[in-house]
Amino acid sequence: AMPQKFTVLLDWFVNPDHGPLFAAKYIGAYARAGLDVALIAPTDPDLPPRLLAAGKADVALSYQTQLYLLVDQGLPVRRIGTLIDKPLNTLTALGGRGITTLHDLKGKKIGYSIAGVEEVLIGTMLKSVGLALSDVTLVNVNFNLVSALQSHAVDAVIGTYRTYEDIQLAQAGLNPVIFLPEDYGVPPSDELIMLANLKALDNPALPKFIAAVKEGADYLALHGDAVLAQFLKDNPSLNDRLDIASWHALPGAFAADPAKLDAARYTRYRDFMFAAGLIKKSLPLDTYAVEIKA
Amino acid sequence: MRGARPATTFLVFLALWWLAARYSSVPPFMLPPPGDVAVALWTQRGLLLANTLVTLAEILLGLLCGTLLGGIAALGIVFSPVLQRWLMPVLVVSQAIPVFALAPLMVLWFGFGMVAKIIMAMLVIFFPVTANFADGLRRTPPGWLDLARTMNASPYAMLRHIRLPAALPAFASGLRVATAIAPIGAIIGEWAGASSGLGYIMLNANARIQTALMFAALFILAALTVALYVLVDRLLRRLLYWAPDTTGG
Amino acid sequence: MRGARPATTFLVFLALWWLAARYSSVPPFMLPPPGDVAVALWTQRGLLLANTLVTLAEILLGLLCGTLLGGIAALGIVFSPVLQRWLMPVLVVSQAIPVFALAPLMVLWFGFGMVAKIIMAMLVIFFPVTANFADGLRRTPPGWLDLARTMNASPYAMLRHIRLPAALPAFASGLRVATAIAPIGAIIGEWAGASSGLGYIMLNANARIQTALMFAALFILAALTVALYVLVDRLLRRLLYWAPDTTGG
Amino acid sequence: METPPGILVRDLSLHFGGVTVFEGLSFEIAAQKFTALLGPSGVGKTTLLRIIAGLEAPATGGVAATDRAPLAGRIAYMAQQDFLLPWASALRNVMLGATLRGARPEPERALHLLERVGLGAQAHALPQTLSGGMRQRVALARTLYEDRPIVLMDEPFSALDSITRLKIQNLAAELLAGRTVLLITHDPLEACRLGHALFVLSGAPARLSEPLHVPGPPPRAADDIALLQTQGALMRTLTEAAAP
Amino acid sequence: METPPGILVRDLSLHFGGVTVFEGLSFEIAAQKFTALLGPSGVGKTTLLRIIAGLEAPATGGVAATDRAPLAGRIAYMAQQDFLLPWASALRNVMLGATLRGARPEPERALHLLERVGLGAQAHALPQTLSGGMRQRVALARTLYEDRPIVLMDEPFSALDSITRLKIQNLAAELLAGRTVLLITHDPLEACRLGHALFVLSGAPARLSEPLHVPGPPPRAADDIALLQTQGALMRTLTEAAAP
Ligand SMILES: Nc1ncnc2c1ncn2[C@@H]1O[C@H](COP(=O)(O)OP(=O)(O)OP(=O)(O)O)[C@@H](O)[C@H]1O
Ligand SMILES: Nc1ncnc2c1ncn2[C@@H]1O[C@H](COP(=O)(O)OP(=O)(O)OP(=O)(O)O)[C@@H](O)[C@H]1O
Ligand SMILES: [Mg+2]
Ligand SMILES: [Mg+2]
Repeated sequence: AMPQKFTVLLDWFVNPDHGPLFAAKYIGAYARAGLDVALIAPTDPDLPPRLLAAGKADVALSYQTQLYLLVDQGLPVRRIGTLIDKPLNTLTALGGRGITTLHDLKGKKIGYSIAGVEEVLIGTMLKSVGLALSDVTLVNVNFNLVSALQSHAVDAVIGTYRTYEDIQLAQAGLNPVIFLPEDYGVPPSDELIMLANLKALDNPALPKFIAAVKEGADYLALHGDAVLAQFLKDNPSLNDRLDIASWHALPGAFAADPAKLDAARYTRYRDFMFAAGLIKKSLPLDTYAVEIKA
Repeated sequence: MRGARPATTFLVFLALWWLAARYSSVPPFMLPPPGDVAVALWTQRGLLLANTLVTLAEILLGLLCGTLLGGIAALGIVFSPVLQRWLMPVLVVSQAIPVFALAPLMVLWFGFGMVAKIIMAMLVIFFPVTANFADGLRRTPPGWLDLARTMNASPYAMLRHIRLPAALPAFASGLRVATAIAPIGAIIGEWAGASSGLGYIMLNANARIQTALMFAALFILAALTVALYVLVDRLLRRLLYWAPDTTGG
Repeated sequence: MRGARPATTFLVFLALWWLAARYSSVPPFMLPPPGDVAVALWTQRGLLLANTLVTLAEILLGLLCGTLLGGIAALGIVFSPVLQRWLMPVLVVSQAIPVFALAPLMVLWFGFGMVAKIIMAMLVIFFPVTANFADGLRRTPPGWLDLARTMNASPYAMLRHIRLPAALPAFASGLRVATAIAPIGAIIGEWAGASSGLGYIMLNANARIQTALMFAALFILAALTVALYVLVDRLLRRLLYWAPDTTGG
Repeated sequence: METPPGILVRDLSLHFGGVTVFEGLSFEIAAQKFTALLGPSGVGKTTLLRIIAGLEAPATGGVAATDRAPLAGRIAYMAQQDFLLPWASALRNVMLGATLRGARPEPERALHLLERVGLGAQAHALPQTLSGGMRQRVALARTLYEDRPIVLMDEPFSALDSITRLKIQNLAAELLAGRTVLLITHDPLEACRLGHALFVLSGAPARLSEPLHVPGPPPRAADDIALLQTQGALMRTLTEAAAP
Repeated sequence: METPPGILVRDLSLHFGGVTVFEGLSFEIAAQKFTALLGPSGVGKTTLLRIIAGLEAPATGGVAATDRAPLAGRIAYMAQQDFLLPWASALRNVMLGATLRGARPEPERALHLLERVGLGAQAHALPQTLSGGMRQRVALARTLYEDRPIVLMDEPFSALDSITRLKIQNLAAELLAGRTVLLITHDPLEACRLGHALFVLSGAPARLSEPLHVPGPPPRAADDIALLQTQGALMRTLTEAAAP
C-alpha cells in the first residue's frame, strides 16, 4: 500500500531536541508503520499549534506550559505524546557578577523571551526565597536572551535551556549560574510534547507514529553517535561544537515511552497555571492530554 | 456632512471583517470576530491606552528623527559626490539588515529603553525619505538654479529658497511612505526587546493566544496609522498648494 | 580603471569592520571579525549558495509582483476617486501589520512554500511603488494633457504616452526604495514560515548562536542588495536620459 | 479633407475667482479663413482659444461649428508654450498626435514638415538641446502635422526672428489655406499679412472690436498698400483698446 | 551705483556635440549703452548671453569687464523663459534676488515696479494664474529690481502686445539708462528704438556683423527718421545674414 502522508510541525528550527524524530526516520520506523512523515520546521514556535488546530498538520510539537493556554483559549488540540519529559528551562545569571543565590536578584533586571508564562515562573521562584516580582525589573528581550546577558543589559534571563544556552555560556567561559525552576516551587513539566487535533484523535496513524517515535528514541539511546552522524550530514549547519554538545546532553531528557501520560504531573501543572491566573478554567485532565492506545 | 464618508468606510470594513470571521474557514483563534475584539478593546482599555501612548511616542519621535536624518542624508548625497559614493551603499545595506541581526548590537549600545526603539523606527523610515528627497533635489529645474546663480545666491540660500521648495513634491512622496511605515518601525523596535507598547502587547497576547487582545492592539495600531497618514497627507497637500494635481482622467 | 572604486569601497569597509571587531568593546558573538565570517562563508558555501538562490528568487519575484501590483494600485488610485477612497486606507493599514500577526494566516492559506514568502515580500515592496507612482501620475503637467486632449487621445494612449513617461522619475524613486527594501521583504517572508533561504539561515544561526554563519549570510544579503540596487539605479538613470540632473552645488 | 466649418461663439461668460473675464460674449469665426485675434496682454485671448478648443469650460454659453457637427476632434491647437515632450525627439514630438490616436505615424511627412520649418537637421535632437525659436517651430510642425480643418494658434511665431518669421508665416499661409484658422498674435504686421479678418479683444469683461477685413489672399507682401492701410487702422483700434 | 563697465569678449569658442557654435569670436559691448543683438533662430544668441552671464563655460576664450573687476555679481539676467517660482506670488518672485542674497526685501520698490509694468493688481497672484505676457512682465520687474550695472535680457518683450510693448520699452529705457545693457530681440523696430549699437549674429560658427549705430537717446519715437533709416539698414543686414 502507498504510505500515508503524515505532517509533523516541529516546534522550531531543526535542533538536537528533535533527535528521536530523526532517529525514527533514519531507521525506517515511519516507513515500516506505513507513514510518509514530513518534518516541517517553522520559524516561530507560536505557529505549529495554530496550524494544527486549523487542520494543516497531523501532529505539532509544543510545550506543556503552552498546552494549558492553548486549551484555555479553545484551540481544539490535545497532548498525545511526550518527546522530552524533563523541564529544560532555567533562570541563568553570569558567574562572577555577585549573583550566587536567587536572593541576590533583588533589585536586578531579568530578561525574558515572551512565551506567556515567564512572569509567573519568575514570580513563583522569587516567592520561594521570600522575594516578590516587584523586587526585580522584568525586560522582554525577545530573541536576545544570550546577548542581553552577555552584554550585561540584564543581570539574569529566564528561558535559557540547560541543554543549549547554558552549555554555550559555559563553553564561552562565562560560568553561568543556573537556577532550575523545579527547585524553586515550580512544578516539573514535560518540555517538548506532541499535540494532535481533537477531531483527529481517532486517526489510526497517531498510535503508529508514536510507536515509531519510541523506536527512534530507543535506537537513539543505544546508537546516539550513529544517528548524530546522519543528523549532521542532513543538517550541515548544525555541525558545530555547541550543537554537538547539546546532542550529548540530551539523551537523559528524552521520554523513554512517548505515549505515556504522567497524569499527576499534568494535573499539578494545571492547578499551578490556574492558581497563577494564567488560565480561566480548571478543566478535567482529558481536556488537555490523552494517552493514545494502539 | 463631514465624517460621513470615513464612517461608511469604517462600517463597510467592519462588515467585511465580520463576514470573513463568520463565514470563511478561518478559525477564530486566527481571525476573531469584531465583537470579541470590541469586548477586548473595552475590558482592556486601560492597558491598551497606556501602551498606545508609548507606541505613539515612539512613532512620532521615530518619524521626526527619521525624517530629519533622511533629509540630512539626502542633502549630503546631492551636494557631495564623495558622500554619495560612500553613504549610499551604507544606506542601502542598512535597509537589508533584519531586526534580529541588529537587535543584539542595539541592546548593547542603547539598552532596552526608548532610544533603541526610536533608532529602529528611524532605520525603517529614513530610507524612503532619503531616496525620494535626494531624487527631488537632483531634479531641480536648471533654469531656476541659473537664475539664482546670477543673483549671487549662496549655496545655502539656493537650497533654502529654490531647491527645497522645488523638491517638496518628491519629499512629500517620501514622507507619505515614511508615515505609512513608521508604525511598523516602532513595532519592530519593540520586537527587538521592550516592556511596553502595542507591539509588546501583541507579542504577549500572541504568545498567550489571546487573539482578541492581539487584534484589539492591531486594530488600534491600524487606526493610528490611518489617522497619522491622513493627517500628514492633508498637511502635505496644503504645503503643495502650487503643484499641479491632475487626478482623474 | 573600471571596478577600482567599488573595490576600494569594499576594502575600506572590510578594514573598518575588522577594526571595529578588533578594538571596540563589541564582543565577537555580536560582531565576529571578518576572518571568522570568511571561514564560515567558505566552509558553508554549499549551504549558503543554495539558500542564496532561494532568497534571490524570492527577491526578484517579490520585486516583480510588488512593482506590478504597486503600479496597478497607483493607476487605480489616480484614475478613480472611488478607488482612492477605498483602496488607500487598506494599503496604508497593510503597511502597519506586523509579520507575527499575519504569519498564521499566510501559512494557513499558502503553506510554508514560496508563495507565502513572495506575498510577504510584495506586501513590503508595493507601498513605496504605489505611493510614489501615484504621486508622479498626479503631477503630470496639465499642458501636456491638454495637448493630448486636443489630439483626441484615448485615456489609455494619454496614460501610455504622456502620463507614464512623465511619472517615470517619481516611479524611479519608488522603485529605488522598493529595490532597497525588497531583500528585507523576502527575509520577512522567510520569517513567516520557511525552510530555506538566507533569512531562514540567519534566524537559524541566530537561534543556534552561530554568529559567524549569521554574519556570512548577512554579508551575502548585503552584497546582493547593493548589487541589485546598483543595477536598478543604472537602468533607471538610462531610462531617464531626458530628466534634469542638477547634482552638486 | 472635409470642408472646414466656421465657429459660432454664443453668450460666453467666464470668471476667475472674482474677476470676470468674459460676460455674454458672442461672435463668429468665418469658415475657411484666417482670423487674427489681437489685444492687450492678460485680456483673455488665450482663455478664449482654450474655450474654443474645449479645454476650459465657460460659466455660460458655448461654442459650436457652423455645420452643427461636434467640434471635438476637428481642431489642432498650438498653445502659447511649446509643451514638447522632453523624452521624445523633435520628430517623435511632431508625430505625437498619430501616436496618441494609435494611428500609423508618417515619419516622411513629419520630416518634410521639419525641413519646411528649417529643422531637418534637428529631427533627432531632444527638445532640451534646441533654442527657443527652434522649439516653437517644432511645435508648429506638430500642429501642421495634425492636418485638421480647424487650427487654433496662440502666438505661434513669437520666438522667431523677423526673417524666419516671414518664411514661416508664408509656410503657414500655404499649408493652412482653405482651413478655418484662428491666430492670436501681438504683431500687427503679422495679423495683416495673414488675416482675412482681424479682431481686437479688449476691456474687462473683454469685448471684441468690429472686425477689420484685409483684401487679397495671404500671405501678403509686407509693403502691400492695402496691408499698410489696414495696419494703420489696426494700430488705431489697438491704441483705442489700450486707452481705458 | 558704481559706474557700469563695458564687456570684453575674447576669442570665444564653443561646441555642442559635433556642432561648432562659436569659433574665435571677439567683440566689445560699450559701457553704459544699450546694445541690441539680433540674428536668426538657433544661431547662438542665448548661448552667448549665458556665457557672458557666467552660466555656460566656453571651450576657449573668456569674458571680462572693461574695468578689470570681476563680472560676477554685477549682472542681472533675464532668460528667454520667465522661470517664475510657482510657489511664490508675483511680488515675492520680483524680490527673489533680495531673498536669495539674504538682503532685506523692499516690498514697496517691488510693488512699484509691478505697478510700472501694469501688474499692481496682480502682486499677490501666483504665476500659474497669470497670462503669458503678464508672466514675462513679472520676470522683467524681477530683473529691474536687481538694480545691477550690467543687464542682460533675452527677448524680454516677446510675449507682449504692440501697445504694451511700447510702454514697457519706454520703461526699460528709462530705468536702465546709463547701464550697460545687452538685449536680444527679434523685433528690428525694438532694436532701433532702444539700441545705441545693433549687432547681428549669423552663420555657423556664428560671427558678429559690424555694429549699426543709432543716433539719439532711447527710447526713440517709432517714426523718427534716423530710426527708420537704421531699421532699413538693419533689415538689409538681417536679410544678408539669412542668405547663406
Ligand atoms: N488659472 C487661472 N486662474 C486665475 N486666473 C487666470 C487663470 N488663467 C488665466 N487667468 C486670468 O485670466 C486673464 C486672461 O488670461 P489669458 O491667458 O487668457 O490672457 P491673454 O490675453 O492670453 O494674455 P497674453 O497676451 O499675455 O498671453 C488674466 O487676467 C489671467 O490672470
Ligand atoms: N544643451 C544643448 N545641447 C546641445 N545643443 C544645444 C544646447 N543648447 C543649445 N544648443 C544648440 O546651440 C545652438 C544655439 O542655441 P541658442 O539657444 O543659443 O540659439 P538662439 O540664437 O538663442 O535661438 P533663438 O532665437 O531660437 O532663441 C542651437 O543650434 C541649439 O540647438
Ligand atoms: Mg495668452
Ligand atoms: Mg534664444
